[in-house]
Amino acid sequence: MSEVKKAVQYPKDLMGLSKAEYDLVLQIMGRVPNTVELGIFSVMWSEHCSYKSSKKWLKTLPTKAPWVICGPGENAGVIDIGDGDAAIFKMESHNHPSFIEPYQGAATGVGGILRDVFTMGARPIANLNALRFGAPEHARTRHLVSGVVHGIGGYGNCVGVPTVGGEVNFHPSYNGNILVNAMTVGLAKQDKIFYSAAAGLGNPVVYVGSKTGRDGIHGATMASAEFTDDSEEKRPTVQVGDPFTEKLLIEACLELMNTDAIVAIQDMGAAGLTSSSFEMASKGGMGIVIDLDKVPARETGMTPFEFMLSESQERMLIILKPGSEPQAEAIFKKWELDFAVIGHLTDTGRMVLRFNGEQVGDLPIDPLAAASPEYDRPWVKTPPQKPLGRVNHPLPFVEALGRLIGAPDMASRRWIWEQYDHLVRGDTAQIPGGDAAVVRVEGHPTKALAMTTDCTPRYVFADPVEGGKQAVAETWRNITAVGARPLAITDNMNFGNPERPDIMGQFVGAVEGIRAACLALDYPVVSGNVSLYNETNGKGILPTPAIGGVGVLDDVATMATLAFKLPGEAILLVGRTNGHLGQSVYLRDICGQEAGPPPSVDLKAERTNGDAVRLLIGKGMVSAVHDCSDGGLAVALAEMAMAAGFGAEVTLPSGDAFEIGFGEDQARYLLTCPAEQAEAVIAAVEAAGAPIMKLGLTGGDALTFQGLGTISVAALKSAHEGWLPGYMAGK
Amino acid sequence: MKARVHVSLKNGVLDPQGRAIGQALHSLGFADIGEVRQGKLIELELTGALAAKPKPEIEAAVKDMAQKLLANMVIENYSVELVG
Amino acid sequence: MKARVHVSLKNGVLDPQGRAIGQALHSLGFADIGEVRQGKLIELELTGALAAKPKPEIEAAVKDMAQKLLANMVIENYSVELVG
Amino acid sequence: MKAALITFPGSNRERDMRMALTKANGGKAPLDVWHGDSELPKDIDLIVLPGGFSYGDYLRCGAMAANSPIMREVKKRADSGTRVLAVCNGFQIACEAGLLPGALMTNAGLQFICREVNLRIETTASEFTRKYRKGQTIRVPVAHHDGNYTLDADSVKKLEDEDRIAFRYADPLGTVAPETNLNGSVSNIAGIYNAKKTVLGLMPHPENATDPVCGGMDGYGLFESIAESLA
Ligand SMILES: Nc1ncnc2c1ncn2[C@@H]1O[C@H](COP(=O)(O)OP(=O)(O)O)[C@@H](O)[C@H]1O
Ligand SMILES: [Mg+2]
Repeated sequence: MSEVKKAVQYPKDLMGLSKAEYDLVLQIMGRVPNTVELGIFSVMWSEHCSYKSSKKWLKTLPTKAPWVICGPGENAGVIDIGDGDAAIFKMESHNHPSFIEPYQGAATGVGGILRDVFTMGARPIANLNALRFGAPEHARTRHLVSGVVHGIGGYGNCVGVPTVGGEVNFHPSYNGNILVNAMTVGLAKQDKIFYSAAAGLGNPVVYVGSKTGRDGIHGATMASAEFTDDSEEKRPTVQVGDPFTEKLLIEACLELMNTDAIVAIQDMGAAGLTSSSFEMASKGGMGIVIDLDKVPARETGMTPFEFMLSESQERMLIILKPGSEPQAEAIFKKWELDFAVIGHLTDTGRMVLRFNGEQVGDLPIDPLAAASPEYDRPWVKTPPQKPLGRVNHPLPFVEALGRLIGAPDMASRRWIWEQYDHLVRGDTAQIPGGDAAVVRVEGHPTKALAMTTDCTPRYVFADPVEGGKQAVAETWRNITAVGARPLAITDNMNFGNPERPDIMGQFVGAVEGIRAACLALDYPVVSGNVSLYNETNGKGILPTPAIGGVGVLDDVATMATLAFKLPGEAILLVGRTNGHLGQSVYLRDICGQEAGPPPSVDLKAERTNGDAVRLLIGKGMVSAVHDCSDGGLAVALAEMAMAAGFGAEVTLPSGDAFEIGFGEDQARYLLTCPAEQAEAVIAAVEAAGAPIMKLGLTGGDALTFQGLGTISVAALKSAHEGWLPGYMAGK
Repeated sequence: MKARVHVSLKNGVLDPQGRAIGQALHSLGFADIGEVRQGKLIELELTGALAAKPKPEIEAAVKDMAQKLLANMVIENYSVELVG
Repeated sequence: MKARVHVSLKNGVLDPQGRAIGQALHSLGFADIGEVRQGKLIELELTGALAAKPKPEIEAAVKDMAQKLLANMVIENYSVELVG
Repeated sequence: MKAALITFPGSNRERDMRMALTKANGGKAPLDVWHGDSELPKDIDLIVLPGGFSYGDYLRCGAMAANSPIMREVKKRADSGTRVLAVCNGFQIACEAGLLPGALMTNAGLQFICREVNLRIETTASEFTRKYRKGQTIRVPVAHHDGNYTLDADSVKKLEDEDRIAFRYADPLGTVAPETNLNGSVSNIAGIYNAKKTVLGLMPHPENATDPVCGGMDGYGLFESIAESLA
């Protein structure tokens, strides 16, 4: 090695590799790599593909439970949902591309996550999206919101997968770096799940889908680079999505999966043919030979480098059983897709690339994979926030509520989700606007899946550990609030530059919090994605570990929704209210302060309170359920009233009205039930060990807080429904 | 006075619409069709002070509109033509 | 040999897209813009026997494509131009 | 009733449609027909063109599907009286194919709209709506980007005179007004019949309102009407 090292002449363009990494390349290759080979190292060792900064910490997350069929490491996570059925899901980021070209960036993000899920044999049944934009008044925000929403809708609507949920925040820290995280949930039979490990000496390697063009060359390395002002230059790397082809690809792949022709299958995601072929061979301990001239090309004159690094969309790589090529080809021809045998598996442990009869690349697979860098980046613990001092309340209580309900982070997202087809496939039992979306399980008379995405970045910023816990707990709570049993999560870790110890500290803290919550709630991580370097000119985003949760509802007929159902019903509050105002939206949006520690998450209380609520829902004892999150008790009540179109009269628990009404204490749910059954409900909850109290009665056309004031449901609704459409119309 | 702005996808950018149109023409029996690309043609009626300006200035103004709104410069090109 | 088919909405058919573009241009400060209409420009590469035919025959073939597929004659007009 | 359900590349509501048809037809599923087939089974009483994005809605919604081999056969059958139900993208295909008059343009608001709407039943003198009351409003969802029904004024008058308007976008009380016009459609039209009233095209999705748990039952009457008429 030292001989090689002595002679090192670093190429001008290291393609994003560090000098130390280049030294390692020389050591592995035993010679100077050619451009194609260096390109392959560069993408395989990019942050995006190698998880080099995060691996050490991700390993600490709990990934096992009796119902986990496949945890992280495959294209998506797989859980057992009973009756031989499996739910397959994952969330993935497309942040940088969406900032550069919001429509296509978001669209191809949806396309990519769909492929991760159907590649495993699942029929995609639902999409969700977790979005973060800059301040509404920032010059580019409106354009980005519009482009991203149209892109998600344009793609999802066309492929015919309902988009059933998500979340949206606005904050100046995302001004130069928006977050677009897309999640797909699919359904498969447990005995029909497909994996990506290549096997079978001599087996054909088959390329299907769209042709390869010069799209997004080096996109994977771009996704791992920080933005600077010259990133405008990187524009040609934008990829264009073709949802029509994706739809055909889904149908064709699922049709092929019904035969037994497939040995292994993998989508071509970031770093296209490179990472897909490399990972399949590596996982199976095989070698692979690829004839790049056989790859269907969209443009003439493409080079081996371009074929290997293209990120053209809507493509898959399949290892077939020998002899099944004609059958497979017939299916792809029927769906008018390209099909080409481009290589075969070997036992050499090497990846050999050929082009025009010449060998243009030869790399050892295991050493490259094994040497994939892993860093223990220096980090510092995020210092605790100073306790919140005295708060001045600038507005009367109900006026503050009226203002808060129409604030950018609190206003209705209807303008967004009405542009998404959330009904296609006919199984959507709970549409967006509730706590979690509910989608029935095909072929089962009563079973359904509940799903949600959540994260409160301002909490994570103030205290990564508590914030990490909270994100997980909130998904668990939202799934519980519709009556379902939370089963597992996927995570999408969006952070700034990991080479900065304070940012790395946020990451480490958030992972610790997520881990604690997953353990306490029996709610493992089965898939995920990391997006680092989300910063512009040295300014990082709020740390945003978006969590996607999935649960199962045994009988969809018992499903709870958040709207009040009838006037005259009792309103009950489960969970303890201390009035924690630190890092609340009320404090930020009404009092103009982002301060104090976030609410702490008592995971034991989460579990006790949630289990009690779920039990009540299952027994049909409650008529409406809603968890308390952003905006606290007052906002949660307002949301239930707006959904019903009628109000309520309540007395807040004793204490400072603003703290009690707007504090964001965790582990709380609001319930309604017929007044005469309130005692039975209270008794049941207390028997389960959870605190519960009565707040008042539903009815009337206004929301009245005893001693504090009244606000009409119509006024709440107009503030809540008005903000986003008004903002998007340029008002 | 009118301006026509022709917005087309940059070379090398995938044009799914064009591809699908090409396939549909083939299946209608039009065999001798190679690549198909679909673009937009936006016709603007120019009025007021702008219409009275010398051509190069009008052209510059329309180019400005194309860059700011009509074309998505990340993936599209445009050309401007003044008519009448 | 290339053919360009310009497909535009018939006069009198409301063009919501064109209207929205006009409004957006106004709010960007381009005041002197009257009516805006958005049409499609479809570019077809002609190959094989077709490309070798005399121009009038090619034109007839492309018109046939336009009527059968490229334009919806209920609401749209088209014009054909041969290039190169 | 023997129904044929046609799938085009890019159709995506054929499954929803199959569930609704099967339920209303005593558990008997429709026959699936692939767009590339050039023939339909002989003894079909109903042809269904489902929703979706045939050919990605590229060029114009429905334009390419209208030219697929199976549509020649569908037109022949429709001419000889076989009933056709064309929903959403199916409606767009039917207009493009000339089975129904008019065209569907981009929504006036230029956005995709997925939401429940109120439809007023304009006529019950049809095999498709006889289970409803005239003037009744039903709540069914829409999910489309190009549902802006366009037709010249004389032809609209003709549709009216011939009782061929099936549904209009209305408010919950059945009032039809500019404010209840979802997408810019002429005269708030959501669905129309051909001259013989054997072909119905509509933008909304009654098939997504045929289950108490998912969307309610307001659309079920349409399927019951068809099944009863063609029993
Ligand atoms: N980008 C989005 N796409 C689809 N639905 C969304 C989106 N953002 C928010 N929603 C929906 O709006 C509702 C309110 O969202 P949110 O305030 O995040 O809910 P919660 O506080 O219960 O987590 C939810 O039903 C959610 O799924
Ligand atoms: Mg909630």
